[in-house]
Amino acid sequence: MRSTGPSRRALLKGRLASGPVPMDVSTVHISSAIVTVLPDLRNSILRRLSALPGVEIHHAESFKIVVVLEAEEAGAIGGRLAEIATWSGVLSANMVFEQKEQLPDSGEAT
Amino acid sequence: MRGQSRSGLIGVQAAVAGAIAGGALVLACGAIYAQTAPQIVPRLTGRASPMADDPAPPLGRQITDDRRVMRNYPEQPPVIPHSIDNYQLTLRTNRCLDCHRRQYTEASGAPMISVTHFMDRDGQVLGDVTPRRYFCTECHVTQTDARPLVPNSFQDMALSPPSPKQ
Amino acid sequence: MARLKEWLLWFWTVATRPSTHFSLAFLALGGFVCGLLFWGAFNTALELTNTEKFCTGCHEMHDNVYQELQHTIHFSNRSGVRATCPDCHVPHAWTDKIARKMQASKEVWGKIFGTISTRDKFLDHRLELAKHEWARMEANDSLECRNCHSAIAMDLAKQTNRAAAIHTKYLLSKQRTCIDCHKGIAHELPDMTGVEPGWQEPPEERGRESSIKALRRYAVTIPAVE
Amino acid sequence: MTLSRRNLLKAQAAAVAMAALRPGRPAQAQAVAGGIGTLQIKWSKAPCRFCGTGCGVMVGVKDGKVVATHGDTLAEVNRGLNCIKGYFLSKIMYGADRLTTPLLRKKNGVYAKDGDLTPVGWDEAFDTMAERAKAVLKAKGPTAIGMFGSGQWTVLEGYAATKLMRAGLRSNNLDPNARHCMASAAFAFMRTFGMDEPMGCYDDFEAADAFVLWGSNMAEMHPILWTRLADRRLSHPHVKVAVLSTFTNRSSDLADIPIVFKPGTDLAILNFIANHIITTGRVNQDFVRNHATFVKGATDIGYGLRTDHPLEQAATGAANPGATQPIDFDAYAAFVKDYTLDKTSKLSGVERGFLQELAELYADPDRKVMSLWTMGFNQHVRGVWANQLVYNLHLLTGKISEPGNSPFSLTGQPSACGTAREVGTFAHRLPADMIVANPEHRKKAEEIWRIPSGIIPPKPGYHAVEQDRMLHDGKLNFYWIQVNNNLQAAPNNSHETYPGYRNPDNFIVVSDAYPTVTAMAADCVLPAAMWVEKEGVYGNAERRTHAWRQLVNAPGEARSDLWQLMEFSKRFTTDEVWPVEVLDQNPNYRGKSIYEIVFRNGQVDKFPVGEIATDYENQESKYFGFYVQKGLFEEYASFGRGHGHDLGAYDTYHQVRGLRWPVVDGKETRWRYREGYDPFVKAGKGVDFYGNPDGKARIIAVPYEPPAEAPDKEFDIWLVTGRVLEHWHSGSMTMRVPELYKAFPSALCFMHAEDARARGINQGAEVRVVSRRGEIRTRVETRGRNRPPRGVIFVPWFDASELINKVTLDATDPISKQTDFKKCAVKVVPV
Repeated sequence: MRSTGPSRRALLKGRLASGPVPMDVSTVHISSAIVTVLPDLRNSILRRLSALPGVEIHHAESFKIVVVLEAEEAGAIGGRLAEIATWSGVLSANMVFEQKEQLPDSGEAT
Repeated sequence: MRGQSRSGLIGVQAAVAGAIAGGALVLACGAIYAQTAPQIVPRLTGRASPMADDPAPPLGRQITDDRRVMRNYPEQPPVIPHSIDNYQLTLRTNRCLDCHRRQYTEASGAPMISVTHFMDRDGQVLGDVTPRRYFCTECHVTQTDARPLVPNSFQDMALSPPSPKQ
Repeated sequence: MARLKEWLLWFWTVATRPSTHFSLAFLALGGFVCGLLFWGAFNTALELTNTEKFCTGCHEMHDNVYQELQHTIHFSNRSGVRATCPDCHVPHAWTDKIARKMQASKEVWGKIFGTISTRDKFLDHRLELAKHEWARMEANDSLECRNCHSAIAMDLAKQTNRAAAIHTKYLLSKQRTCIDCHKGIAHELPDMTGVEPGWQEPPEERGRESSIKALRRYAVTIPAVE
Repeated sequence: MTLSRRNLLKAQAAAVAMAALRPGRPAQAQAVAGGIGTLQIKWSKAPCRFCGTGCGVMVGVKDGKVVATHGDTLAEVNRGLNCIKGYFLSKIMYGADRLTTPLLRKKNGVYAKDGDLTPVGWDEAFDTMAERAKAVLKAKGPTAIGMFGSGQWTVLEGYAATKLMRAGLRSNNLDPNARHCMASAAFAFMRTFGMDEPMGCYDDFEAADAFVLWGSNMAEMHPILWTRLADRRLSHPHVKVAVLSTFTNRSSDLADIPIVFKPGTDLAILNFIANHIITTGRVNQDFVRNHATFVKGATDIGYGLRTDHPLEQAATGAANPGATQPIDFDAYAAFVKDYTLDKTSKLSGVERGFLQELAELYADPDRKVMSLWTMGFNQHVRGVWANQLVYNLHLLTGKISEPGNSPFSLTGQPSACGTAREVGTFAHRLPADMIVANPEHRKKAEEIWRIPSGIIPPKPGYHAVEQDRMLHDGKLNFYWIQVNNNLQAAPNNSHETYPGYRNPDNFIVVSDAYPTVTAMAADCVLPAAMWVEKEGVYGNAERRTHAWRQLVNAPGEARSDLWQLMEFSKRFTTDEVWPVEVLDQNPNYRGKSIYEIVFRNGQVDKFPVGEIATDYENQESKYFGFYVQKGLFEEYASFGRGHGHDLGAYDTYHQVRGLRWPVVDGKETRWRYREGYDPFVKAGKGVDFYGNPDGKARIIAVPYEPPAEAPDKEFDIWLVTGRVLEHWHSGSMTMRVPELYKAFPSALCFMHAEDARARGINQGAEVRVVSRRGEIRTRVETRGRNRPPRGVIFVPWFDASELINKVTLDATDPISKQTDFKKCAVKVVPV
């Protein structure tokens, strides 16, 4: 897969690494959101959140929770947020940041 | 922005490769553009005879493929991937919010306006989009299929190599 | 003057006297023919009032709505098929048409009293005027739209994913009619506070699993960037 | 250690969300645009490079490159917001065709006017320039050399240029492109208040009850100020917005009172409003009695065309257009009485209802009004009048110099105020509102500059349009253009400007970062460092002075304009350029280089390199061996301190997000001329327009006069030129940012659909826009963001391949000499 470095053509056109897409990569959407919750229901919501697939709790305050979401398919994150927003005790679940990436399926070495 | 598209890079090794290529690119551009006299690119440099009357090329076509385009850096406003012809954005109505406002996204399927847009001038988070952000088109624009006139050697922060200090 | 008087007198005497020269059949027929003539004239006159030229003849229409129409896709577009005022604002079926014309007679008063004689006044009345049209089109299931845009004839593949998904979800399922979502496509909109977009779920529907599924279904129709 | 891309992104995502949790935190702390620490991004503040709004941005630098920018949450002007251009600042320096080496027209290895631009070294470039300049000086003297600068110069560059030209080379032929942009506003300020620049500030946006836009499409040209105006209007229902323009534009979208008037008739509307205020008895008698006097201005003052033009021959008042004579209130009231509702409505084509509503905004004593204007007013053959007529309204009602009551002149360039006006780079000006024609002022300048008296020439030099004419006529032969693209910007350029540049007698030098139309038409091109590739200071429209550090190095051999000016000055000596008699009286100045005179005078070179912030680069200072920017700033500041132009200490400007002058004891001034806000107004005075000796402002009586050219049978439609949101001025930066270019790739002819049909022109069709001067080919847009009425077209000027200024008329305001780019007659014909 070394061939996926920037082609000479790409170079001349000033396109960084717009080479062909290798077949074995998949799209990953990474985004973060702020979930505003009622303080007394916070812990239960934290539990439900941690149960959700592809959702990591990054930071939690009395009524604000920062979560990082990851999904393979566009819209799934939106769907998940919309879902979270409907939970009782959740005031709002707002997306703050989203990035779309093409990365190998195999989790690479860290 | 497809110019900075990261598709096809494999993790950080490739990112580094890309960065080196990027560095090379800058030199390359230097080489191509600077060492000789500037090239004529009519829309930028004017025509070879600046005062001549040459034909006006056809207008670019709007890109309406609904595909999200990667941002150059997190705080760059995303471009609009659909047509907004005759979308009314006035004192009386805001067509953008009809789809992108929180309470409508569920049915419209459009991305919700990020929470940063809810903060007023004093950083207070409001219940809805702050009036100072009411005119979406001040920051979000559609794109045509016009091809960039010259390369732009802007370097993506995530593609440039970790500095030696580290 | 005197001539006219004489003539009237003569006519009166003739008209009141029972016919001696003409047969009943002839008279009946004559009456029928006259009737036809009148009828034709009436309809012709009616059709004359169904042209853009007539509509934009008065400055209220020309300086406001007609100016706005000219910036829209319904005025100039790829194929040059163009909608004129009556196409959207006058029903095509005769009875509806007459009904609409009756309403219109009220607008004549508006003209006489100059209710919207200036842009300033027009803007003040815009919401009211718009609401009339929306109500009418909701009532007749956007009949005038459908005269040209038939839902069944739509090629979803030729629409953007977003449009296709939304038409599938709301139009084809007959949940909504055109005007619910496509307000202000040909003219500027009035103050829309309180007027919700057509695709907004009724309160009881919101947050249901169903619509989340629908969202997902819609979302996956967007292909990933290659 | 290397971090997985996925984890990196997650950390970045989280960081952004965390930042969103904490609004109003120092922008450095939210080093989010670069993600997290592992990305090693260094954040520093800078003002935006584009318009006169003066937004603060945070610039992220990594490995010697700008990798991100975002709105500075600590900057008062924009509080974290940017417009689409501002958000893409990170890309403006990286167009692949950046100039990285000097270029000189050469044939067979030597300079030739008809040669090709060939890469050369700095020495060869400077030597050739000096040789040409000296030849011209010898043959024709200092009036034959000139420089054209810009409101995009840093304060320091503008100051170095004006000092080099006036104190060194003894020429007043120095003018900024701000002449095309701000001159009418500046003259009106001087004529009304005796002192340049607004009394109010941006804080007025949050205090006003009504906004009136006079020929300013803020929604596209000043987006961030528009966000503040929209914020106020949308969150306070009682607020009203009136938008006056010659065509419907994006600003009209927010208008409660949308007004489209016939070109030039704004003068009548302004006088009508004054008449309305008087006849309805809403004049603020006390204020007028104590703080205003009345004058009558000269009329029929011509159109600033070449003197042999029939219009100038016919104009009876053209000889002394700026003349005024004192009158009293009654005479003024009688004068404006002609401007009745009927007459004005007929003349301007505006509905009576709208005119009355508009007039009431000013007349109603309980409404705080902010008037805003830009090019619609300034690029106007009666621009100075238009500006003054607005001041009339605010003075008659006393609605001035207090929060929310503010006649506010917006600016188009990042330092139109800071550099072009405050530093005094106009052909007739010296720093701090002084003028060359005044012997006292020259004396003061010569003292501060430590040069013999008699060095600064008393006669004002050629203004922008005059410079082009003189180049064309061969009276101006050595010409240096910095930080602007005048061949694209100048009116009637195919008859006046271009022939002047290519005139064999002339030597044209252009300093720019990119190969612009102007650069490509020059004989010598110098590669320039731009924006954060150098340390600098800008001054925005609300008197805010804002400094930044050098954050990255310029590519190749590109050097800042400041470096170029200083290095070039080394090639001249006093013996070559100063008059013998002056040197005889001051022998100790003999044999000195101009560099020593201007830059090593013991003041400019006072501060050692050691004072430069250690963690920032500063190429000029390291090259010349002293803290160049600080030295220039402090010497310049000494002009204004003590009389209302006070600037703070240089170093403080690097700590704060700018300060609004006058800065006294480190405190900025938000509202001038009013007690309690302005330290120069004595206690008990209340209001004091201290710019004028009598402490009073002038209310002027001037009539409506028609534009220089109006549509006729052949040239049957008005042409208005201007900008669009996505591109800034001539587009040399924004056209190289892919996203901005793709958003608005080419110029268009915005036209009314009925006008198009009447000429058999389709939407999107190619047309020729033809005037008596020239023509361009472009395409017609009948549905776009700008919606002209019948009889008007709008064409933006950013597109170098469709130079609309071949078509425009080089008529100027006779007082300010600023060009009218908004009114000329053309015809539009299918190709």
